[in-house]
Amino acid sequence: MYLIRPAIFSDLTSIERLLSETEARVTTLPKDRDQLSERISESSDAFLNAADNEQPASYLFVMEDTKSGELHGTSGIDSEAGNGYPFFNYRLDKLVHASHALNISSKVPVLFLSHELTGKTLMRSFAIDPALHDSEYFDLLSRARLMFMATQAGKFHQEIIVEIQGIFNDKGDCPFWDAVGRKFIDLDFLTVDYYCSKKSKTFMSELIPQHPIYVPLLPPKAAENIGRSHQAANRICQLLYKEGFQQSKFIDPFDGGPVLKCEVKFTQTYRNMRFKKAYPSEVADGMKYLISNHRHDDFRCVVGTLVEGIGDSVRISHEVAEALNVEQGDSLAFSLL
Amino acid sequence: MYLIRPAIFSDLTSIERLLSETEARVTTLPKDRDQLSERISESSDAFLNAADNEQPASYLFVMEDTKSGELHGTSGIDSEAGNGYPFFNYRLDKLVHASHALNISSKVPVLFLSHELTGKTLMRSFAIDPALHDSEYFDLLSRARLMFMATQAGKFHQEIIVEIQGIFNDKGDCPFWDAVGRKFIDLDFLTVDYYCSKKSKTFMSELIPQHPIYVPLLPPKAAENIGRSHQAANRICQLLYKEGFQQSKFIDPFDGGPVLKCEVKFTQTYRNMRFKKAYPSEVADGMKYLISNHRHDDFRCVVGTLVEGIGDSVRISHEVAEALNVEQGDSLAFSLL
Amino acid sequence: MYIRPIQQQDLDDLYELAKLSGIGVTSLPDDKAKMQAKLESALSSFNETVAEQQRTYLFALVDPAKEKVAGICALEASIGHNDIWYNYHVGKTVHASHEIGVHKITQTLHLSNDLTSSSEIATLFLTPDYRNNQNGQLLSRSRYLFLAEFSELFSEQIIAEMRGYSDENGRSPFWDSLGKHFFHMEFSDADHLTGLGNKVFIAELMPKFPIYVPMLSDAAQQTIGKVHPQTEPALAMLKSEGFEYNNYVDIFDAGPSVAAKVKNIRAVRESQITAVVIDEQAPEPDLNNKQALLMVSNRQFKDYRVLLASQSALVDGTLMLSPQQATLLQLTESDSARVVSLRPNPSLTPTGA
Amino acid sequence: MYIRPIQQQDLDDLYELAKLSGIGVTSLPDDKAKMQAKLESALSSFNETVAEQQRTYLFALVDPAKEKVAGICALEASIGHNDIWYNYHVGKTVHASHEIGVHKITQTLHLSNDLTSSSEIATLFLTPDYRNNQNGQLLSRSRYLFLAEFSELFSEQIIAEMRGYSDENGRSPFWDSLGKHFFHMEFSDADHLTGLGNKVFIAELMPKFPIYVPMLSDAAQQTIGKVHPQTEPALAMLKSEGFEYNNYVDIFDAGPSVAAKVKNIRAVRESQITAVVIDEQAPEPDLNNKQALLMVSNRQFKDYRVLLASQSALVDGTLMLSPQQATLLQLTESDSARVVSLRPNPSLTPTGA
Repeated sequence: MYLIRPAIFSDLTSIERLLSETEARVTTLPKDRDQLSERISESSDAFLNAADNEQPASYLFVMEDTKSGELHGTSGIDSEAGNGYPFFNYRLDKLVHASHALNISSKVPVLFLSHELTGKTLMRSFAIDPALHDSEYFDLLSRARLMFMATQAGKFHQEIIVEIQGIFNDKGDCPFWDAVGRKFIDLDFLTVDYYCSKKSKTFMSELIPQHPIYVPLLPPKAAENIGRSHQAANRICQLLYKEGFQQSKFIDPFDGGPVLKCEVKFTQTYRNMRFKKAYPSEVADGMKYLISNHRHDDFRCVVGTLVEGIGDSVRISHEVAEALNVEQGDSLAFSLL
Repeated sequence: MYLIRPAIFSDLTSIERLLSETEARVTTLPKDRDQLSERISESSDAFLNAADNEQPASYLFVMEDTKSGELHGTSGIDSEAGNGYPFFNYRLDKLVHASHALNISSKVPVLFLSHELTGKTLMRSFAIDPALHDSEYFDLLSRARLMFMATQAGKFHQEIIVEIQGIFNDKGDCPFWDAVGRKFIDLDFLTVDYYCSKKSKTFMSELIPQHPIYVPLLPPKAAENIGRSHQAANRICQLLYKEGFQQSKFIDPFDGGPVLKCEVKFTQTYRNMRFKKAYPSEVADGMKYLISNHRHDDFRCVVGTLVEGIGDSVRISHEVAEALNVEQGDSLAFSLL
Repeated sequence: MYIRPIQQQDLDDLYELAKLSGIGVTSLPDDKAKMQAKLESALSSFNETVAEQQRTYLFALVDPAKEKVAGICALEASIGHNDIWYNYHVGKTVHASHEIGVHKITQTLHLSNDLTSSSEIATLFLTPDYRNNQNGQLLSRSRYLFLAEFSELFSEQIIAEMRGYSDENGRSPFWDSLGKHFFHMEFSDADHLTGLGNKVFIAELMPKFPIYVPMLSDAAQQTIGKVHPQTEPALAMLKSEGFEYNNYVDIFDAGPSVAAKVKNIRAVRESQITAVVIDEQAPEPDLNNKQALLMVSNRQFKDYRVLLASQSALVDGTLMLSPQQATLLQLTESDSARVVSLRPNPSLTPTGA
Repeated sequence: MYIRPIQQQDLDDLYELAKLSGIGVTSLPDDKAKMQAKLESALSSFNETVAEQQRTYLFALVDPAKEKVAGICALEASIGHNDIWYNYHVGKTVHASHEIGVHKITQTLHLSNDLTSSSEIATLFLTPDYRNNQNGQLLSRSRYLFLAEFSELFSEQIIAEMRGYSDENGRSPFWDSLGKHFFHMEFSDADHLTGLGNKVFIAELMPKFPIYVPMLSDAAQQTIGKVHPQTEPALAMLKSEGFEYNNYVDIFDAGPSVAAKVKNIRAVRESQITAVVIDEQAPEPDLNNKQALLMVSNRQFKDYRVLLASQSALVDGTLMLSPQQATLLQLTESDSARVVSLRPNPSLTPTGA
């Protein structure tokens, strides 16, 4: 059984191994051991610090195979994008250039550096064992975060954002970066990506051009890639769009990838969510659900089956109950897988 | 009975008289006779030109007392705000100014000149006989436009915007204008307002400052008035908020008044709207509805009573049928008053 | 040959010049009504019937043998009052971080009206037949004596805008990389529109935010501040008088603007006022001996005159003029003249200039 | 009194100076470790162990009687390479419409790094006890002879930043109207942070978009480009050498930057190289006769020396030095010297300067 739970310090080496295996770009999880360990420690503070809503909190979850004890994925949430510092994006807007005298009018797309997403809830640090990429555990790992946010109403900004990786290749060619940031920071995309994970994205973003960028001045290859996602992100995009996420006007300032957004309350996970009491049982058939406990400090979530009846409790298997660390009568949240 | 219908050329003098009587600022209707006459002529073209969706269209409605033939109000729609030219607003955004070294972070509000609302559907030119200000005909005059848009699906941008007048007084003191535009165009607000109606708002907007305005640099009185509406606009705001409109991030570049926005399909008028066949009858009791015909070239709308049954037609009074110019079996649209 | 203010009778000659000048000299309109308007503006400037900052002083180079206009030149008292005056200001933007060892200086173009209210060395055109005998030098540099005499009518700073680089086919790489994306027309069309005095479309269509130079094509980047090959001599002449590139360029072709303080212009600084003696024996100027020529002005405003004399005519602060010269200059022995050597003395040029 | 490069042995003297200088001279850190770092940077500049554009040349005014440092001054080879160099560029923005008769020129402040890579006339501090006998003039102007000698180590343009206006209580109206809204601290605190070399916070907190001057308080508007009353004499000295306000101001207090081309600085342009004769009879400089003084440099780099001599010691391109002067200058009769009059000759100042 695959269990989502808070990352703890002893996960460090497993997370390192996992990151080295995943192909996806995970700029938000540093590969440097000291920094990774600091991330875990921040996350532990966040999970424990249930009372304090004032400080930005950075949560990190892991997906553990409860049988083997091995980790197969990570996912995270920042309660405030930017963690108190500006969260940088380019915002695609259009300016109308029209001449009365010449009777012409055209819309010119322009990228404005923007902090507008600062402070919104950011889903990040998603990395999964490639073997599970096409399984339902992909959904579990990603959507468990929505379960967590939904059960912790009031602790998160109602708007959630996700940055989707843009177009680049293994050699580090990234048409958007090469046409924009690289004119000012002469490092290739992979190096920049590395610094983003090591130094913080904010740090890097402060170095990129501050004045608006006129899109018609970019080479066509770069302009085309504005708001386009990498094919490795198809699976996560499919999931997020189904949840109700939509493409925003914002893009990543490095690779030009899109930022998706949705309000928590409009996500499918939230809309289908129910709260009942746990009733551990031998018989627990039914449809597949994401099932979580209702705790902040020791949040847990798994995929399990149940039948939603009319009473205030639902039967769940003993195995699920054990994984979630709940006993009969404890609160459960569940939402259709 | 008060009837909403397209403005026609012979309404010219009545409209002039009406405008001189209304207290509200109606920058979008010129007081100059030639320009007013041109507005009517543009509107007539728009109503007739049902086939052409490519060109921006500017519709003007009047409210006529069918007994006396007198006009008691005007209201209008631009199918594309800006009519092909930039539609200027300031967009209120926040920039995060944070220092890692000093460990401080603050959000600085900034006004960016924006064309983003260009091309959206604009409700404008609302002016009503003061005697009817608190009557249901205020609703008729304003909401008839939503009826028109809803019956003409596909001809309008799905997002509707309305500019609400900001804070200024009869002497022409307008704290926002005095602190912003007036530093560059040394004319008092009433003069500018006059030019906006006479010369076109776009023309004037091109003269105001193009660089972003840092709100902290404005005098407190001007900063406070950003996005605040004039008390004379309370009635229209109340109506629009009930319809589902919300305050946007945009403000009028002259007086700082708010821009409200809503998607057509989320307005109460649209959500409650039904289409049935007309059945003119002696008996037509029931709740009060806005009732309109289904025509583009000769759109008409009134307040009338009816009972929505299960059939495909509804009884309406002969008087309503006559006002709407419909016969038995013609299409009707209606939405709860 | 002598210089005088333009006159109403010159209209036909001017129209001839305009036809000869063709495209490239957009300030000479190939249209009689417009030329008349330009002429009237100049006449009212010399008549002092318009405000000082609205004035355009237009001078003619006249062949006294035929009383025919061989060339014209102009001084604008103050630019940017009728239209808005645009340039790109070429600035620097630095992106730097100690931590990752990045320090990059990039150029940035800022749309600006900064040169508004400067004076301007404007239009200059000389008929091809007269491009000899120092006529070009006289026509161009005679303006400095006017500036020296009437500096209170001009701004402290004076500029000249130089035609930017374009290739043999008239294509401007700068335009193709920048302006074209916003104006949706060819360089020549935009240039033509501006020449007709239609500048409103610039404000309407021009990008308002700064442009990062590294985002332009390499060819465009290289032309920023570079003059058209045919304009090199004019640039050299201005530089020899002390004008320097001031980091402002044309918004269409990125041609440089050069600027000087009026008081620091060589011909202004070195000009001196002399007594006048009229004598048949006055030496004739040798037009082939470039370094031995003096420009002489009569110091008058409405009847301003300049011509060339020989250096040897100036002795101990007194200038000897032939009766013919005196007549052309409208000077008598009770008058004074203002003189300066036509060209800078090469040995006196500041070492680094 | 003579000028020489700073030396390691000067550390204690420098620290004394720093304590005397107090606030207002932020470039003299009141901290021994920082002062040592500054000293080492200067030593490595004269030892040529750092890249040319990283160099800071720090000079001491030394009282030979006590071998004590009485003042210091500095030249930065090239600014903006370690930190990012910020100024506001004071530009113009015009809003105009013929139709409604509007034409308004407003000032706009653009955050810029334009002065990056210029050279800089930097730190100057003189102990109060020595503020007499032309010591201030010598200390400040001695740098021009170094520039003249080693111009290849400097940029074409050199600037100096002048302290801006603040009132008796140290309040800067410009800061109160602009910077304070973004930095949320008092002017003196921001100034202190910058003095400590902490400039990153500027990039982090400074508004990036242009500021319209009419939106600032009247008091703030009036201080743009205005120097502190105590800085007027320094400004006058720079202007007398040919420096001019270049439309850049300090981002905190709006004090002006002034600039010159190195080659055009009076003391650079007029300096000349002379033969040297050593003679007991060499005239003593009369320090009360301001116009009769010469600055003499020994033309050496690591052992650079400057002192004052009498104008009358220079005859026909040969400079007569007393044995004491020659010793201080480390010159023998086989060497040459570079000399220039300490002050511009008032009668030779260009008329309009």
